[in-house]
Amino acid sequence: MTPLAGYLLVAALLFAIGLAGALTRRNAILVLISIELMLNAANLNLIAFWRYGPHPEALTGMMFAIFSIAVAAAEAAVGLGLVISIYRHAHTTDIDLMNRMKG
Amino acid sequence: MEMIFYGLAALTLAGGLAAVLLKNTVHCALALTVAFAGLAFQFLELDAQFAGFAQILVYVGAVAILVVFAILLTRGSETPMDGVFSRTWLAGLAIAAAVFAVLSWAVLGSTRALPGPGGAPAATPTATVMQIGNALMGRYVLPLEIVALLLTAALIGAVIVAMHEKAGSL
Amino acid sequence: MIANLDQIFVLLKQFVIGLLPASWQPAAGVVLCVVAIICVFPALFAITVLLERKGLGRMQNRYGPNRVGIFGILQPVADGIKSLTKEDLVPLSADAVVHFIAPVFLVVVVFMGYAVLPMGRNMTLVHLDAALLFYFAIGASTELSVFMAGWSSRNKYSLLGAMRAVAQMISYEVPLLMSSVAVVMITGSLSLDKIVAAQNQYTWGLPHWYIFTPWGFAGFVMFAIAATAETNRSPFDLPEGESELVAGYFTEYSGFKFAEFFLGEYVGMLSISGLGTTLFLGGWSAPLAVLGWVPSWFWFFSKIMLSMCVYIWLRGTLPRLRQDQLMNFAWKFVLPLTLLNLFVTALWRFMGDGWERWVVCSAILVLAYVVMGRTGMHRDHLGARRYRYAD
Amino acid sequence: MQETISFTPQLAASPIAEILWLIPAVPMVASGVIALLKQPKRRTAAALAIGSLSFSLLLALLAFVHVAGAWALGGGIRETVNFTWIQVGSSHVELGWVLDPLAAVMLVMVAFVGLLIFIYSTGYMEHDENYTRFFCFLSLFAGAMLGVVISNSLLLLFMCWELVGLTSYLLIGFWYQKPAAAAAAKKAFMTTRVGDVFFLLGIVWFFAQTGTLLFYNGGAGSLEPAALAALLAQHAALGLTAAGAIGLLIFAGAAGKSGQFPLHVWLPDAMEGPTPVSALIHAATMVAAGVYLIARVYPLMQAGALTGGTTTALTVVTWVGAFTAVFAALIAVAQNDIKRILAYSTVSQLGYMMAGLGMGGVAVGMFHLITHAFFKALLFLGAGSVIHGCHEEQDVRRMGGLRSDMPLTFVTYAIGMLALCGFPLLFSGFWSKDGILEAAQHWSVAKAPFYMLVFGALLTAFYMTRQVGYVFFGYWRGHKTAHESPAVMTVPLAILAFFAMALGVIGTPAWPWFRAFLDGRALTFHMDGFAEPGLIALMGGSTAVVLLGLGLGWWLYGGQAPKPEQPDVLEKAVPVPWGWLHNRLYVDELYGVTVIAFYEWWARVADWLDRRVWGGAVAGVAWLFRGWAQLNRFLDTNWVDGGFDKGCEELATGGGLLSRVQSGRVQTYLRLLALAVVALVAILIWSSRA
Repeated sequence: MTPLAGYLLVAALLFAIGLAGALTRRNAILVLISIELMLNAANLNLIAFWRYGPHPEALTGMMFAIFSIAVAAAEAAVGLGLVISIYRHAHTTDIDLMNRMKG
Repeated sequence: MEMIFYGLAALTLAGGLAAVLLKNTVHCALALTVAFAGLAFQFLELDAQFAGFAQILVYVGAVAILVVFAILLTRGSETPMDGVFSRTWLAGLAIAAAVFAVLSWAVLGSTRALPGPGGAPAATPTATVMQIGNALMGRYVLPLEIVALLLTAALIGAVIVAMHEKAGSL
Repeated sequence: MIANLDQIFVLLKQFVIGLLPASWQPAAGVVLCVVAIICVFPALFAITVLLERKGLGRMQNRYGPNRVGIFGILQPVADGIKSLTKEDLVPLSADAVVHFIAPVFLVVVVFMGYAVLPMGRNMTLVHLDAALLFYFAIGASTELSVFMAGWSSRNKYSLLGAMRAVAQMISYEVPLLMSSVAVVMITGSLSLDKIVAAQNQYTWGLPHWYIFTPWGFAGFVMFAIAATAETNRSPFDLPEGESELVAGYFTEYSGFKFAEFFLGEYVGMLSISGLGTTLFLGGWSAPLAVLGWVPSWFWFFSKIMLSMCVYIWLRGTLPRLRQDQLMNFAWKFVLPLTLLNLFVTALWRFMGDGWERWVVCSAILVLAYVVMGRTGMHRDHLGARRYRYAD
Repeated sequence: MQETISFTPQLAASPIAEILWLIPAVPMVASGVIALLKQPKRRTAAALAIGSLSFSLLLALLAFVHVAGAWALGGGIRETVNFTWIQVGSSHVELGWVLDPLAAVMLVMVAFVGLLIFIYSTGYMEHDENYTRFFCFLSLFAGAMLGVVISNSLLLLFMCWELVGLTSYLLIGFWYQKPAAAAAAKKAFMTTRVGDVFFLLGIVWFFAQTGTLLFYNGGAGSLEPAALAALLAQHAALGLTAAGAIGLLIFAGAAGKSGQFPLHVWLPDAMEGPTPVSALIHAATMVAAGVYLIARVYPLMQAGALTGGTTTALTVVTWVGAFTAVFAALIAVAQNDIKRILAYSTVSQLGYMMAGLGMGGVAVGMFHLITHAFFKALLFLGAGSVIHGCHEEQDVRRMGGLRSDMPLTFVTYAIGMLALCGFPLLFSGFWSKDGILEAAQHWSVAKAPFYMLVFGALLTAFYMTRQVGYVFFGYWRGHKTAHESPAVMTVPLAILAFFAMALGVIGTPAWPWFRAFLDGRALTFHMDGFAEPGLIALMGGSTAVVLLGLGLGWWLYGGQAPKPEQPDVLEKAVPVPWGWLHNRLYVDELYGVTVIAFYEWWARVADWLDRRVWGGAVAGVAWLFRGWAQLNRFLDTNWVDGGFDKGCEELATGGGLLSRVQSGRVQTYLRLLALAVVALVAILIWSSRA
């Protein structure tokens, strides 16, 4: 197995773990955590591709990773802010109970 | 080389798993930071110094603290009485597994077909801070500006969203 | 001879490594340096503690420790033995694992910071290209240990202290970073070695330290403020404000764990003053060209100890802030000034040599300082507290 | 008629001309700043306004000195600075400013009088709570007026012109809580609009013909021979050349601003505004803008006139001016409001200026403009001081005997009054009016204007004497006792009084400095300037007329002015014409029954049309559709609905089933998302395999 494939597999596994968390946990904050995990898995992919790709000097993957880190930070801030405000209204962070948008 | 890789992978995955599985929310957050740290080390292992340090600075330094704060601000939500997993956890697990299966299938299927660099790692690419800075100020200046804008918007948005209505004088 | 004295530690290391087989040498070198650091700085820590207790004693019209050894010199040793032999209490309800990890993590992280500090000519453990970033990344993660300590000991005081500490550290980390970015803008590199090299030049025998420029001076002042807050030192020592919460986030710690926190705090102070020295005070470079023959490491360490003395002096002088004052000060005074300082630095960079840039830059900074100071003082949160009686 | 003037065109403008634009710009900026000030910042506002205007005055003086110096070295100069404002395809609109004797003189006058009046206002408006607003408007006005003066482009001139109109509107309605003031402001705005519409037409036509709006542009300007010749070449209606027609249109605009006969109605009402405003805008500067405009486009008006001859445009100007002079003077006789009297006298003096322009050329008219600016400003400020002293009393019948109460005001006012009457030798008004009369005497077309103007002079002397008699002589008929005004008000009076007397010097026939300066001719002092045939006689005659007027006035009103209740002396003598005059010859009423009545009628017609015709049509259509709708409804209820209802029920049940999917749980959606991803990736790989 080539190192690239190794990293990709790790990333995929991490992504799957995150997805599982996002799909199964009930605490909204933990769902957010899981999403962060997924994002980081993506970052790992990007870096790995940059490292082992044909044109590392173009820095594309690196840049992509850095930008996505920045965006992820913003996403975390806003997401947690939302969770907190929801908690203020509903006094719970259990997303099974957050079905006000029920059709 | 291989050993380090496996060790880091194990660390990361263990952290991730713990973050997803543990009962106590704060423990989850801490485990999450472990996972982040592992990822950062993997970045370093991949000669992506800058990204690695940025990862530590942003995630371990900021996001983890943020999460912890959120957890403490939403008190009483750490341990729900009836189980931490939703009733449909089995389906979720299955789907996650399916996703992993497909992804790994894709990876294994494609990297074998990948030419040259797929095999032995290419000569270590140098990504000095200087280069990164030049790239950011040159080719990627527009994305940089956009990200700056996005961060500002996120800052303000987060403040407004999480602000007390009573204290809200904005 | 002089050169040897300057490089004595390097030579020593090479000598020791020389005794080992070639294949071990790189690893051995690293280990050697790490060991050196781990031995030197705790020693400095001990000296500092003694100095502090004596100095504070003098400032407060009392003797300070004077029983153990002559003039109480051996006091630190006694303290160490005491904390080692004391019983290590863990509250029943505490989260034992996290409670144990916190101090260890703190100490480890704090020591990691030294990896990139140039302590003398050719005396940097790791030559990182992004050394500054590394330092801040490491520094940022100390907050985590603080939080772990506070949260895990299941104690209102601890938790409050931890929250205060974390909030404070996060708030002051921004100015800290911003004020050092100014240096990076001028040097054009994140590598501390390069930064020191850039300052290690002389005109008319005077050094090119960044503190001797308008932006550098402003940057240094704000860096010092932020650093004081980062290390939870007085006047920013709310997290362990004895009068309000017993001992802050390490209320529930005792014995050696407590000693670890203590160590962590002081070693953190040492390292951050080392960073400040490197960024603004010319690192290991001599203050005058004529003093160039004195070993570089001597300058570095003397500068560090000098700033430690300043820390002690401040603690002896200033009263403690209030929480809201702390936050407002961070976000509404220091941060804007640092941002302005970045702008000024850019001006400095692009106005070319000549006296104009001195005038313009200092004018802008002084003006901003005066204006913001005045307006800030008028608003009640920065100024003295207004008491409102029942009306 | 004067011979055509030859100015040496300046190729490279001098530095002072380069920065000429600062003169209007500075007060405008100041007004902008003042507008941002808070209400209570009174001192700052006043300081800003006065400071900016004194700066402008300084520049103006520099410019004046520059021009005068160049003239003294021989020949007048005209420097222009032009720049392209808008570039539309090939044609481009240019703006610019000009510095020549005309502009220089006017600049100094406006800035100086304006400054004095600003200072005066600080005292007069002391107790007003909208102090800052007042100074904001004032300095905006000053800027706009100076802009009018320096502008070298008809378009720029028009912009500033409109700005001036706007500020006039704002300042007349400054006390908008008084309904009278608000009405007056509206009236002024509307009436001047009428003129401005013609003006705009003229501008557009001018531009269409000459392709440029610049007056002087090194030979390419619209007032320079080439363009004028082109204008003369082609003919408009009724035997007018294009030049003549445009001239008339522009004159209409000027008439609107300067309150010439058909459009004079707004000026008396404008006295509702604060007195400094009346002095500055409606006596000294703005109303003079019309005259200045004519003087500025004089080459156009004069185009096609053979030497010694005249043109249609100028003839019209003359007749209108002369008629206005007499007409307004007549009305002034029978007014009781101190400011109204002055207002009508302003109108008639403007008539004099117009006539002077028409018959005597630029210098004559402008000279009277300048002198008039000074003494009329003086009179208005004096009136303001009187009103101030009599506690906002404006009716002359409720005053009297003020010469003892307010001596300073009395002296200065008397000087201004004599200057206005044209009292011989010592007073500037005499010389300027004489210049006009002289020109009228030698006018080739008709003699009538001459006699009209003489009669006007007589009336002027008469009504001014009447006013003074009412106000300053006799005994005090008001309620509260009067008091002298503060120094900040009286000092400007004194200064103005000095100029009202001294200014005559520059226009005596013996030493016609002013004319020479404007015409850019060399100046010689020769006593035999008086020796021109008939000049002495003319002067003697006008003197006699003035003395007659004064005497008449004194005889009727000196000393024993009647009580407020009692009718006026003249009213007792000739009640009927008095009534007419007192009601301003019913011009307003005339407009009321003609123009306004017509508009009302037309509005009513339109209203009726709306209600009956269009309304009816719409209603009809509506009825039609209603019927159609009824039909549809019938069809729907009976046939269509059944089917629809069934379908809808089906849909509702289907929707209900579907809405189960919308559980509102995030994780459900996420799950579907993930499944989709799996499917997509699988498809991708599969396809790439094959």
